[in-house]
Amino acid sequence: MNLALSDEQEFLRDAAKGALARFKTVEAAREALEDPSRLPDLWSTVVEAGWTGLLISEERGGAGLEAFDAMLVLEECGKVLAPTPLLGLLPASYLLDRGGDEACRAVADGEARPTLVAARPPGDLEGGWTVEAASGLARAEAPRIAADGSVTGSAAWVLDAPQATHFVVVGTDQAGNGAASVVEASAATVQDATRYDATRALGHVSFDGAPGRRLDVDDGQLAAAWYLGQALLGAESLGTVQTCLTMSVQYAKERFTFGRAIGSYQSIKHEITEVLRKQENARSLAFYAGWAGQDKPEEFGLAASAFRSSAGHALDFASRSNINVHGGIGATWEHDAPLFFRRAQLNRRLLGGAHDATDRIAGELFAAQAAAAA
Amino acid sequence: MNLALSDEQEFLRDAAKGALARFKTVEAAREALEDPSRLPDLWSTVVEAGWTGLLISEERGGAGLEAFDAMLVLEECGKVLAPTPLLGLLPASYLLDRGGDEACRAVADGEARPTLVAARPPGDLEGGWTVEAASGLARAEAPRIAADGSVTGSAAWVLDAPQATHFVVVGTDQAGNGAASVVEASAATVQDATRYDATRALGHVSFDGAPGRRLDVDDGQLAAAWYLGQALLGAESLGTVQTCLTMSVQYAKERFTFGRAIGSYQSIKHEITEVLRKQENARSLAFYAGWAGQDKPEEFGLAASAFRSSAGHALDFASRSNINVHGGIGATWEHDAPLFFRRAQLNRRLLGGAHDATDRIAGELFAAQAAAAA
Amino acid sequence: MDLNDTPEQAAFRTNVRSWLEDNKADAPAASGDSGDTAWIDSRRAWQDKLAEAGLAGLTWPKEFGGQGLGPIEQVIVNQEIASAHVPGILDVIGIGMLGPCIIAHGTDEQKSRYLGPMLHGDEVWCQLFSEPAAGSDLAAVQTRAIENEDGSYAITGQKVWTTNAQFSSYGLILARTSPDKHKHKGLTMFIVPMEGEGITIRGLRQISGEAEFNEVFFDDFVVPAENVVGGVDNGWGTALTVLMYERLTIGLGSEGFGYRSDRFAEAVGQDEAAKSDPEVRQRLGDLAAELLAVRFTSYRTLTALSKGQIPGPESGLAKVTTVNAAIAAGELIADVVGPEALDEDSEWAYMISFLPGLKSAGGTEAILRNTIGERVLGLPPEPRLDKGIPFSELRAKEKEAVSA
Amino acid sequence: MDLNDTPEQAAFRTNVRSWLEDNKADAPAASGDSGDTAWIDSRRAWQDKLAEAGLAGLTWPKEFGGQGLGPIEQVIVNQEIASAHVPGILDVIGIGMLGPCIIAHGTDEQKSRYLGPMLHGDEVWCQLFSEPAAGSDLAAVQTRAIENEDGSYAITGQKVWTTNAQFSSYGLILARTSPDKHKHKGLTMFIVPMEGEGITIRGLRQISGEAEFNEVFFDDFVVPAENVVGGVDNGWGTALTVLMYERLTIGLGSEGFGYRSDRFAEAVGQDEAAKSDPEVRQRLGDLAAELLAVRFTSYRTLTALSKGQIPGPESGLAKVTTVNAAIAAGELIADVVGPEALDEDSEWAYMISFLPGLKSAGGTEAILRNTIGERVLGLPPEPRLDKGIPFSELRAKEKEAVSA
Repeated sequence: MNLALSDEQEFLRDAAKGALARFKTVEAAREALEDPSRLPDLWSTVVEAGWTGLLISEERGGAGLEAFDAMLVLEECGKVLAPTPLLGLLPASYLLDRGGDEACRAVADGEARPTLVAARPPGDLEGGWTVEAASGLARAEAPRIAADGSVTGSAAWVLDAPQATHFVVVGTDQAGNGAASVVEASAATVQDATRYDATRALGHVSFDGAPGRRLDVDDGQLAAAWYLGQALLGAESLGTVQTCLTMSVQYAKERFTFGRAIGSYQSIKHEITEVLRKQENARSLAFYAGWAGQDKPEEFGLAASAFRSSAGHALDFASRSNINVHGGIGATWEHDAPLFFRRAQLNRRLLGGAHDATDRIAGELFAAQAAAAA
Repeated sequence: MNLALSDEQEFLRDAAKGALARFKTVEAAREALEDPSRLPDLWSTVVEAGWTGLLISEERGGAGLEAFDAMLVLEECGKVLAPTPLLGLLPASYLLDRGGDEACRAVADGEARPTLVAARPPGDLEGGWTVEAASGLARAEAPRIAADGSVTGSAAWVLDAPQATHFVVVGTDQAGNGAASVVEASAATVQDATRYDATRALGHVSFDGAPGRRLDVDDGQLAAAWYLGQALLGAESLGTVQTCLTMSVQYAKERFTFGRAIGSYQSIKHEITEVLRKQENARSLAFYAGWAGQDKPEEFGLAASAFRSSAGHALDFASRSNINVHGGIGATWEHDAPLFFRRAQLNRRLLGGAHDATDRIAGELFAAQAAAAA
Repeated sequence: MDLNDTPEQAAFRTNVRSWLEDNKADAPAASGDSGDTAWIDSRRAWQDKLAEAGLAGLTWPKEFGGQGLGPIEQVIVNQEIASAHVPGILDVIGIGMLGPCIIAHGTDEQKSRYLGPMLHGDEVWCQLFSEPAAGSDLAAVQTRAIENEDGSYAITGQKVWTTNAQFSSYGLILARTSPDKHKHKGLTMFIVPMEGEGITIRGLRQISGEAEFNEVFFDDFVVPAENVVGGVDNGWGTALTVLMYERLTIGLGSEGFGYRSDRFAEAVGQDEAAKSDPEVRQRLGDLAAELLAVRFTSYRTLTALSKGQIPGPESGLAKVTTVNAAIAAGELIADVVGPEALDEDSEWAYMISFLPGLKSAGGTEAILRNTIGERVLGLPPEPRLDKGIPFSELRAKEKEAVSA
Repeated sequence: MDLNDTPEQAAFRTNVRSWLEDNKADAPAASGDSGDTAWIDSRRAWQDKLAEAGLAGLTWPKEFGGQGLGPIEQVIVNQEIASAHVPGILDVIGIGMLGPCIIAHGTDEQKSRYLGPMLHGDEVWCQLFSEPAAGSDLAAVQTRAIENEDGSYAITGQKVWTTNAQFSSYGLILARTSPDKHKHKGLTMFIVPMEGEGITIRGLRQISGEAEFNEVFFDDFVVPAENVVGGVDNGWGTALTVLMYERLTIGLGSEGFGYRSDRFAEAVGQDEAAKSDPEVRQRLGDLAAELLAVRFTSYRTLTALSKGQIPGPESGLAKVTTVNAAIAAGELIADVVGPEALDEDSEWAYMISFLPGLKSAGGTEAILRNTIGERVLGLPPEPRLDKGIPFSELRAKEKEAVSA
């Protein structure tokens, strides 16, 4: 029984913190709302730190680490709203590696920048693979992937789509089973769809018989890629929660009203404590997701969904609470609190949405129960 | 613009308070959990006060009052957990009156004690009339009512079923339209189903071609009977909320911890203020339901559903909060707080459940929007 | 129980409606950019027209140009203006809160000089109370007003959250004249012109990027003694009058932000999948009930007002309900629509960005709940550490505590 | 990151499992009525058997009959006992909290007299701290212990929420010896036998009707001076040791109440309509995530314990999460099943009735959040009005305030 970080993991985390500290990412997040060119380009930092190869096996040029290690890096990114492509790149690299794809080494070396066109695996209620629709509650059919690897179909809100060099598209083959194909970005149509949070590059992507290279991966690996995305988004959100908490605590100690520091009032103190409670619950589920990703693959779907859902609730709460604690000034353009709020608003609706993750917790529990009864 | 009570309404309310004060109803609510015979018999009080005829027209022996007046009486009943049959009787009497039925005078005089076998009217999603099932989320088909008035079918959790002399059954005719029939209790099979709150007599009722007398009422009146039940249950809940609030405020002033009255702590003060907020919102919706019942029948479904939903949330919150404010002692058998909690738990699941009322708010809003667009 | 007009009210309503029918062609667009001078000027002209027709300052006494009517008539005018899809008066703050304060506390000279131009929109007014360190605790204002030898006052300090400052002619400012007295006892209210040497107005951008409010900086800004309203060191009492009228104005116009159940239901209902989703319906039903409750709460308030009762602090709960229900609506709509609802051009993105600021505007929820718990429910007060301490000492203590 | 046993732990687990396999036929039923003497006696006998096999008091030092092992081994035993569907030790309070306190603060005589019979279930113990007016504010106990001329003490007062009192042999009582000192400074801890002249034990029924706890009344109940634990007027420090072990015991047995996500999912999943209802799924998903989080929080706690760290007040948050998630589960299941879930024989009715009492057990959520906000996050304390005031004066003040 040991849920502590290893020395290597602590080093990885501290190195990430150090690498990101060289940029004024939070300030840039505000400036980029009016002028996207103000965003720092972190790509070379990402490559130099070795993050692009984090999940690629050593024999294919990567570091051969686990989901949990990647989550530690994303947590640091989330703390400072760093505009990295990792949320789309890492799950893509995972599938490339599992498929033994030739691009792995180029990805690890930073010569290729793939991103995942994610598809949600079938659940206990729906049988098919689905992708994000551009608008509305209903989900869209995943792209069709032909035997020759060519892809037809579209998906909305694809992470890092505007800058990716390759798309690792998850879709279905002619039999309706899960399949994946690697498509060069030049073969796809990409419409920039960045919204509300300037640090998060998004795009609507469509393929019209775009040539691609089939990946030799099974449904379990395709599903794992989806859940990996959930876990990484959860980790990134957890990092953002921590910054909100730190800001709130600091201000609650310094700001006085009616002759007392506002943190001495129960309404403030208990609201901040609730942020801590939610943060620590999410952190516990981060361990669950990390452990399941490594040692208990049959629970990874449950664990990653629970983590994403919990971290999402924590971020929703923490980002609003941070503004509340700061009062009116926390809702002004020049303040940092709204930048974390913007991040929370967008995160909640990406990659299926937090609601879908919560729904999947129930689905996984029902499925486990049905499996146990069978 | 005048939402104040009339002098007559204030008199009606005060008279109800006075009549009920003659019984130790709250004490009896506890004793009856172990010995149902300890419940006071309020029937003669109900009859003498004229409540049985409240909604029956003057020409048929009643007082010819409106839903809002009946709600005022139920609110007083709710304050003291009075075990009256009004929640089932009043909607039944409403249908008997609208159908011009011969039993009206006997009901007004207290010689008959009818209760409604309530059916939920079709909504924006489901076309049929449904009744409570004995268990589970799915609702059951409403009883079938033949042209000769005979009734076949069953319904669960019927209010006052164990003691009623007549059932006013809402169901469907052969064409699937709404219909109602008056059946003598002796022609039905009644299984006592009182649960958790000893003051609330409930029964599962079934009819096997039971002879009955068709009522000449239309679908609008049948729907109004359902919503009347929602409004009365809301009013009764609102009364219970008020008692919880009074108890909480009183205790928060008297109980000390760490050298201060507990009501001086924000956690207690703000929780109690939230009870007030919910109570006052529910009261505002009581006015909406009362006004719509009288002057705006096309909004009665929305108003009554909103009121029931809001009062239900208020009671859920107030009854738990009252226990919390009292600390451990509030969760003991000899304390009154658990009796209000028991009432809340049951109310939440009666007459379609509070969730169904909330769902219907959305349904009515969507239907209004569709009607406006058409 | 009756939501209908009395015959007199119905007649009044008919008059208002027909006047609006006859004149609405002259009305400017109902919404616009507050930085657009032409639009603001058209709003001034429209206010003048409304005032000429007796549709502004309805509850002001006749001697000051008002109509001497009651709150019901004010609501009738509000309702008819809304139905006609025309804007109302531009200077809600002046006519609703500051004018009544001058009527109550001002000198005869002040009344005759300022009330007429205010009513007609010739001079718009703003309220200069809040400061960076005096929000919920309004009596903690630090802006100083120091008496000069000639009896005039030099004002120095920073005000914030000032609506309309950028096009106002005058403001009512709360400033500290006697820092050595207890914080409630050393304040004075002044009328200040909103231009001249020593005043700087700067737009304050909100989450959406729009400057909904202003910051106003005073640096030895000189006002004559005749501009004192309600007496030197008596400013707290004068401010309470403004706050009372603020509550009243809010009580009469609860649906002013457009946070209505039917509007949100329409937005959700545009998505067919959402319309039949039990979870969406439950969330919509809950928030719609809250907003419907607020509507009937305002009718209850109006009933009380028309019987001569003044709304108590509990009327602030309607604002809490409205803001939180609107936040829930924003979350729901964006959950249904997806990230597209967060497009900067979307009305929902604007609402989602606007609400966090509205939540603490006019005092935090915590302070409101304290006040209601104590004044309405009679719960015991929190210990007050600032009781009886001179303001200057209090400030010194705070500084010490933070640096410790 | 590793949830697996080390080789040593795995060997230990194998031994425990095989012992349980060999002996579980002798185990009594895992649940029963605490008023059933025969069942309680069988639980005592089973505790004795566990103790003989070295499966009770694992973390106690060997010199007092324990095993001198760590928290991980304790958890392994707990897990294996749960898997074998047999009950654990009867006297969790004695062995988990009171024994360690006597080991820390007791005299040699006390250790040799009491620890053995406690470990083997011959003498069950209870904790006599809480009082009607001393719950969250535990140091406000009013029970008096007055020294007699012969050096013995006469105890008078009322204790409440006493688990197991009805079949306990001894209790550890916190009583006030010096009312004129500040409230934390005048308390003393005593060992009291749970029978004799001047003691009355009365079952305290909860919402469900079951007597989960007791009230214990003392009326000039005499105990000798040798029964003082940890020194006269030093009782608060002694009590803190018990509370620390209480936190530790809770931290090691978080799923003890059976509030597990899979159990609740199974209950909901029995209804086909519920299984595909988005609103039900959302509610289930949310509460399941909370309960899964608590499970991994306990692994985190265990990791910290095995590195020699003592859990801080933040471990109390797991209890808040568990209780509120279980309340949500009760509401959901009863919403799905309907009123039938409220039948007195239903496990869900029992749970729904049990949880409101559990919510404030061991201190209210508000007090816990204060403590965590201040000690973990470093937020400033609330003003304390009872600081430095002698206990007797404090009481007089309260009485005055209430009658005012």
